[in-house]
Amino acid sequence: MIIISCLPVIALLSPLIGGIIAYQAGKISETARDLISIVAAIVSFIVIVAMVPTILNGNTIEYSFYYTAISTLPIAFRVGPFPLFLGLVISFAWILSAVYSHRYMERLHSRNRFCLFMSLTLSAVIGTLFAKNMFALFIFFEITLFTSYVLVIHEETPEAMAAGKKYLFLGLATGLVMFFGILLVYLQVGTLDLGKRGILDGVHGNILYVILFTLLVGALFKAGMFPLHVWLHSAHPIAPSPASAVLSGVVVKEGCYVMIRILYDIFGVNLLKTMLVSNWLVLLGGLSIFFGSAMAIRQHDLKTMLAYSTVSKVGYIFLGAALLTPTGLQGAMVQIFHHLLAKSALFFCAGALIYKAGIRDIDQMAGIGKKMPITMMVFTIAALSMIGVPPLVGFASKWYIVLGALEAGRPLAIGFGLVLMLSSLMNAIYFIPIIINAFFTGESEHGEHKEVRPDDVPLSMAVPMVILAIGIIVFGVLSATTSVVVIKPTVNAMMGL
Amino acid sequence: MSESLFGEDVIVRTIARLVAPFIQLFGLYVLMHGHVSPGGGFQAGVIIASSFILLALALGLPESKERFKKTIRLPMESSGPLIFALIGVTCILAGGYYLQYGIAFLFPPAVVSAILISAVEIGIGITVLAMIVTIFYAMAGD
Amino acid sequence: MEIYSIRPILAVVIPFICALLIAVTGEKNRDLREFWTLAASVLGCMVVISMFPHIYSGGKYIFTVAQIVPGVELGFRVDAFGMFFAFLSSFLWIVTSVYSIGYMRALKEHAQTRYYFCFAACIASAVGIALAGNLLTLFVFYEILTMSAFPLVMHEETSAALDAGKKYLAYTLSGGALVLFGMAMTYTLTGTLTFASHGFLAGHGSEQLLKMLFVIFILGFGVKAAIIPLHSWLPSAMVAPTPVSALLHAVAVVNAGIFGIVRVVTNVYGIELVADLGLLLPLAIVASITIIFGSIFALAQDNLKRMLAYSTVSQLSYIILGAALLSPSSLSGGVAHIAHQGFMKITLFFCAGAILVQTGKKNLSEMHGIGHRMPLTMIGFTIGALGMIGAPPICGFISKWYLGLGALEAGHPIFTAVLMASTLLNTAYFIPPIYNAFFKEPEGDLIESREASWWLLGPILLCALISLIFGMVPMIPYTPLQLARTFLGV
Amino acid sequence: MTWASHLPIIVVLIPLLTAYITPMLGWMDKRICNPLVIVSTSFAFIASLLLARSVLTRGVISYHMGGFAPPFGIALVVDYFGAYMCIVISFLTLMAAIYSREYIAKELHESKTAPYYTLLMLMTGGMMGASVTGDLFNMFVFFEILSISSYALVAITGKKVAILASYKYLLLGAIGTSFTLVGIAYLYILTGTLNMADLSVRLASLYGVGRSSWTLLVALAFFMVGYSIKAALFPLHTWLPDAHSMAPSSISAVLSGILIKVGALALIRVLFNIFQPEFVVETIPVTSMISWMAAVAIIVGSLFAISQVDLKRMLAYSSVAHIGFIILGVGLATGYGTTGGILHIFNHAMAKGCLFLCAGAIIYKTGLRNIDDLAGLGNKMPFTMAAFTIAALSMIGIPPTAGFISKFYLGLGALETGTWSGWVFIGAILLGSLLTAIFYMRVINNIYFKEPLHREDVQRDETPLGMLIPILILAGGCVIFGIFPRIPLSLAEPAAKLLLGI
Repeated sequence: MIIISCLPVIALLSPLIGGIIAYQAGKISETARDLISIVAAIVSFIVIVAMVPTILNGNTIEYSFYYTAISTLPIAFRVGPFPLFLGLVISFAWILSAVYSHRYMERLHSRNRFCLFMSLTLSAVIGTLFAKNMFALFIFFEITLFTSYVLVIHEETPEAMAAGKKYLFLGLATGLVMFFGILLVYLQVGTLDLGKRGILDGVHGNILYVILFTLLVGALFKAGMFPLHVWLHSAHPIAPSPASAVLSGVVVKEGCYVMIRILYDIFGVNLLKTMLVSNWLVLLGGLSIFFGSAMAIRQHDLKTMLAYSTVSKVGYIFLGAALLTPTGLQGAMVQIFHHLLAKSALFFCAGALIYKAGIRDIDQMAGIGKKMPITMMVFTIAALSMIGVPPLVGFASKWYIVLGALEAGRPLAIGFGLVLMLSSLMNAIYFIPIIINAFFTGESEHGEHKEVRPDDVPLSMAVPMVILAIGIIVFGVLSATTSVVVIKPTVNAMMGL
Repeated sequence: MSESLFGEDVIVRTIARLVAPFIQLFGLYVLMHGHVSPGGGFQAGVIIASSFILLALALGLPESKERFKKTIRLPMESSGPLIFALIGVTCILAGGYYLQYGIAFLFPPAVVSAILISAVEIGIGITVLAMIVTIFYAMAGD
Repeated sequence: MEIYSIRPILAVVIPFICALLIAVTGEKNRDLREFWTLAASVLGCMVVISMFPHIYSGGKYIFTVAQIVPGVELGFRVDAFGMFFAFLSSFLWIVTSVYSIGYMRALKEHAQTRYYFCFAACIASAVGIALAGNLLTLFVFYEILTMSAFPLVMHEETSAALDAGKKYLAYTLSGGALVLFGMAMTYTLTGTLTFASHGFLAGHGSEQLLKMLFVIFILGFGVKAAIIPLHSWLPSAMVAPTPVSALLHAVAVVNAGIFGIVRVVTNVYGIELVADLGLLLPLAIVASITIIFGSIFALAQDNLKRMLAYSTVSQLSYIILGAALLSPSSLSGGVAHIAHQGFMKITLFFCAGAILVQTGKKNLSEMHGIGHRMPLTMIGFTIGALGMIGAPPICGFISKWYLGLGALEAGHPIFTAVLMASTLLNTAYFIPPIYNAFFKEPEGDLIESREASWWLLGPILLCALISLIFGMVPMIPYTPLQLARTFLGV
Repeated sequence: MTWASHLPIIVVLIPLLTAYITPMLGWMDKRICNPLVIVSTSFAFIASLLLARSVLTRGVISYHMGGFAPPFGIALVVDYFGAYMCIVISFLTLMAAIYSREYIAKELHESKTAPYYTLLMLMTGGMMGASVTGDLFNMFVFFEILSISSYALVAITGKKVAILASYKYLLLGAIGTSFTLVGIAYLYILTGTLNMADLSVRLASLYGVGRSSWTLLVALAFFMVGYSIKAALFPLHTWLPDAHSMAPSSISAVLSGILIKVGALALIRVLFNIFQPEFVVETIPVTSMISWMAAVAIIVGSLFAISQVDLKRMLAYSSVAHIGFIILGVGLATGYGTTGGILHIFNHAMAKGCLFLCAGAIIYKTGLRNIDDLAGLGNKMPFTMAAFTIAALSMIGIPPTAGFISKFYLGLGALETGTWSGWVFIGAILLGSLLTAIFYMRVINNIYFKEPLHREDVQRDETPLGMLIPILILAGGCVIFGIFPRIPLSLAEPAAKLLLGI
């Protein structure tokens, strides 16, 4: 049943308006500004929560907006299980991020601007999630690019500007390629609706591959997939840590979301199967996993390392989705969820280290675990989840993806086993030394953080990190429950089961 | 060219002064017959303007300007087209198309037409006269 | 008969709670902290013991916590074999705790809170592995064990320790990934992961696939079981404090690997299926190679703990060999050897630790005449060593006897020969230290050394005594051998 | 006959009448010029809206000057496109007029105030006339009016560079005018009429008929070249960067925003109203030729813009690229494409108008023209710079600004052709969009994220309200018409359909 409700619009407008008010308030009081932005995020979260019962009852929420460049392409919103699920997680992560930035940002400049653009990005991301058709989706997708660009270049240093430039222009270029794909789809079938599990049924021939390629380019760029990752490792680390968390945790997920939408709602499973592209896509995912991990190992800068790790994790998501099996998709979704929690937590930790001790370099972190135990414990939990140690969330996603690969059958499974093993190992290789350094080695004689007093980060920064860590554990143990309640219906909806 | 082209040549100065009114009169003639015979506002304007140019050549620029001041030229430049346009509007007001002379307005259409066309020609003449002189002055080094 | 009871989860949770209490108490109150350790270990052991009678009578305990993935829950199912391993771990925890307190205090080790915390976590996960009702639960605890043993390996925080830790992690994580993969394949084949008495894989998938899967499982668990050539992390990990070595070698870690292999062979594949697939002979050969080469490597060591480590590599493969031979005798011998090896090896490590505490010596060549100064310790060592060699009446003999018997039963006398050869090699590396200890005069600073405190000595003697008892009266109830026979139904 | 039926002439008359009144009133009191111009342009704007409404309700309006029915008399023919152009022209002129009040007071000598407004109004009258006329020669006349007044406006500052620019503009403009005049002469020779509707009927019988078809083609060629110069279509754009960057900014806004579009309008009229769509699309593929030229214009214009250091020159080159977008849309001659081209006339007028006005505000406040010197302006003039940013985003075509909608339509149009060249065109559109981003983002980065040279310069010092209001209105328009594109599309779409005869 379709229910017309303006809740999606409120969820979208709340951060938008809240951000603008906060921006103005910030000129008077910094605390007020942060409070307002937190409240806006909370309102958005609550509004999304309010949609949960309706969706769980099998209904769909829709809302149309008067935007009819072409009458078949309104700016309209439709909330189904998948957008709702992601929206919930994202808006919740945002609350944490807003809380976290309160203290973190106090040493940086242009705080009002930062606050504003964080809110705008949230708004745009929610818009992307709730969009009813590809046209509306693309609009919000592009807006995200610009708003997040401002976050990337926040520091305004030459490196930040260069990173931002790369991000922006590649983003624009790939966005244009995607735009091209959208035009192709529209001219072929005359609709861009995202609710039909495949709208390209009547189309044949090579044009399908062109469409697939062009559409995916845009989505995969935002997702940071190899080989379109080139911006990610420069853009994510250079942003302030709450922004890095948001970029890696949320904006990248937006790309993944769009990617899944393209595969499952524009093309549809059946069509993709007849196109025989699954193996190639899986291969691409595998490459991304490898490449990301391999590059992460080489890094000395913690945040750069985390960024590369994102490349690898996105590979997982893509791989899971490209398997075209229910379990694989489920794995991809759990991975989205897991990575959102864990990578946000990791970036928060990295931010805490910068805030408290001023260190970014892994080699300087020797012995820091003794001075910042909470931070490093959270880091450890998140890192272990990344490696895929049970019973943390990361394990569940790996499990489903493996199952999905086996479900897809064929030699894929064996190859995938190898990929999985190697990637776990590689993850361990780059995460474990940090933990070792932090907890097991004494402070180096250079004493990079001699000045640091052994009291951990301020409460408002510690709480979000701890909440994320708890989330990683709890949802790991309860992953079956969550997947039955939330993810399975979502997957079924996407697969048309 | 502050001085006359011909210096203080009395003959030239005198003849010019004498001829100028006749030229202007001829101009007026051309103007008033514009709607029934060859001629019209534009030609008339040029003819009259030529009289001022003649004066400028013969008497020198300052003196010529003294006779045809900027304060006169400026309103003339503007009012000519205004007359033209307003007559067009008048036609609309009278219930016709823009510049549709042949309409019944106080008088029979033919009469109205004659009056209006003459008025338009006068407007054009005024503008052309003023503009040509202005251009001449400008080029002469105003 | 299956009883739904919270006892299994209690056995797992008690050490975990203990770990938390330790962490909370911290360095502020060291006595309290160590009290937690002792109290929890005793309590945990008692819970396990309380399950004995029912299990011994052929019953089972069951408990389910939550679903981790649909169809597979975090569940416990206690049978004799699990019981056996759980008891081994939890009992040895008490002993090790006592020993640890003495050892750590004597050496004034740093970061003791972390040490006790991780130790408790290790025990908890070992018990979890033992009581797990399905492969997934087993795997969950298996990975937790990996992670919680890891800080212990690196406890010294020297560069050698750090390297050892990394090596340990690389090996075990790869193994874990393989297990995960095998597990996923199993799940897709059968849709379940719950252990069944006679395996649940029969009739699923092609022969090729099952063979491959078997190899994957053996490789995965074999890493922790230190099968050659996957063993090299174990000697490196010797840099850790002695109680940690004891933990690795006797209490939890390597045993968990062995346990996993046995579980796969008996409860996932089922003995019949494994036999049908013809996988046993290769496995037995691998085990034999490990036995021989482990011993040979041990011969070459001067560092006592490294020698013991290689000895473990060799001894563990007895168990695998027992499983691979698949005759009733060999199986019960092998399973019993898990406990036997555990008690004997822990004795040996405790001795090595006591010597280190008292004299600071690590190398055998420096320990001449130590028997004169630390007689009780060296008596314990002698008992352990003789047990390793397989001399009666120590328990090592029992297991070796059954294994040899089993090899004959199975019609592969060649493996009996392997056992004999191994015995010879064991003798070759264990006898000289004993000889040197008792029949040479102490030199240098050894002259000054004395017997260790009772915190250290007590556990040594207790374990030595138990080894003796298991060897002398193997037929009384609740000995490892009897438990093994119950489990195997022979 | 009601008042409404006279609207076609009224929209032309209002600016022209104002142009004649202004100097007289200005002679009495200079301060009166600006309000007068604003009021009259407002009237023109309202009249244009009314005109559009009556076109939408009644269809194409034909107005017979002097009551002589075409083809003998001069007819004003207002179709959707003409009405649409009138709105754009009067709207942007209104903005420029409001803006001029403060801007001119500083930029120009006092004595030039009245001439400035007079010329502005003359130019507007010319543009309005060209948009509504249905007579080829009449169009030529209006073009002369607007061209000559624009020559003068470019040079009005009296600076040497401005006069040089104006001279260059004049030379090329004169050539363009001559070409069109020759074209008109040829057509008159062939058909004996100059009324567009009549021409198209008579020419239809001449297609492919012996020698006359050659004459026809030569006429077409003359028109193409002549109006391409007026529209500054690459490679005939060379006058534009100088003229547009040297003129006062309010004039640059009008020149770049609408004047060159009137050139495009003339091209469209020639292609689709005089010659038939079938003829120019299929028989002689003129449209595909100009599409290719437009594609090149997009790329080359953008590339040139990237290499500029002067803000206004950069904006001028950007206009070269964007006239390419418009002409490309027209040349595609598909429903979506032509709609996109026509829509872009409006969208580009708003965005580019806003940008030039902002550039003027920057010069007004700081005297800076160099892009690299703009650091810190984001704090100094927040509203102006926000408007600049929005307009720039619209130029790039970022949703939800108006530019995105035109990009969308143009892209659809390019693909709709279904030929390989369509794919090339869409490549050009997308690449052009990207290149546009490069040079606009450079400015935006400089404004907001670059360390200013002198910290003390960065005091809040906003543009005066009188200049700010039109800037904000235009920037707001960029967003509003991006969110509600139906409004311009309601005219642009039928316009395209009518032109293409579909």
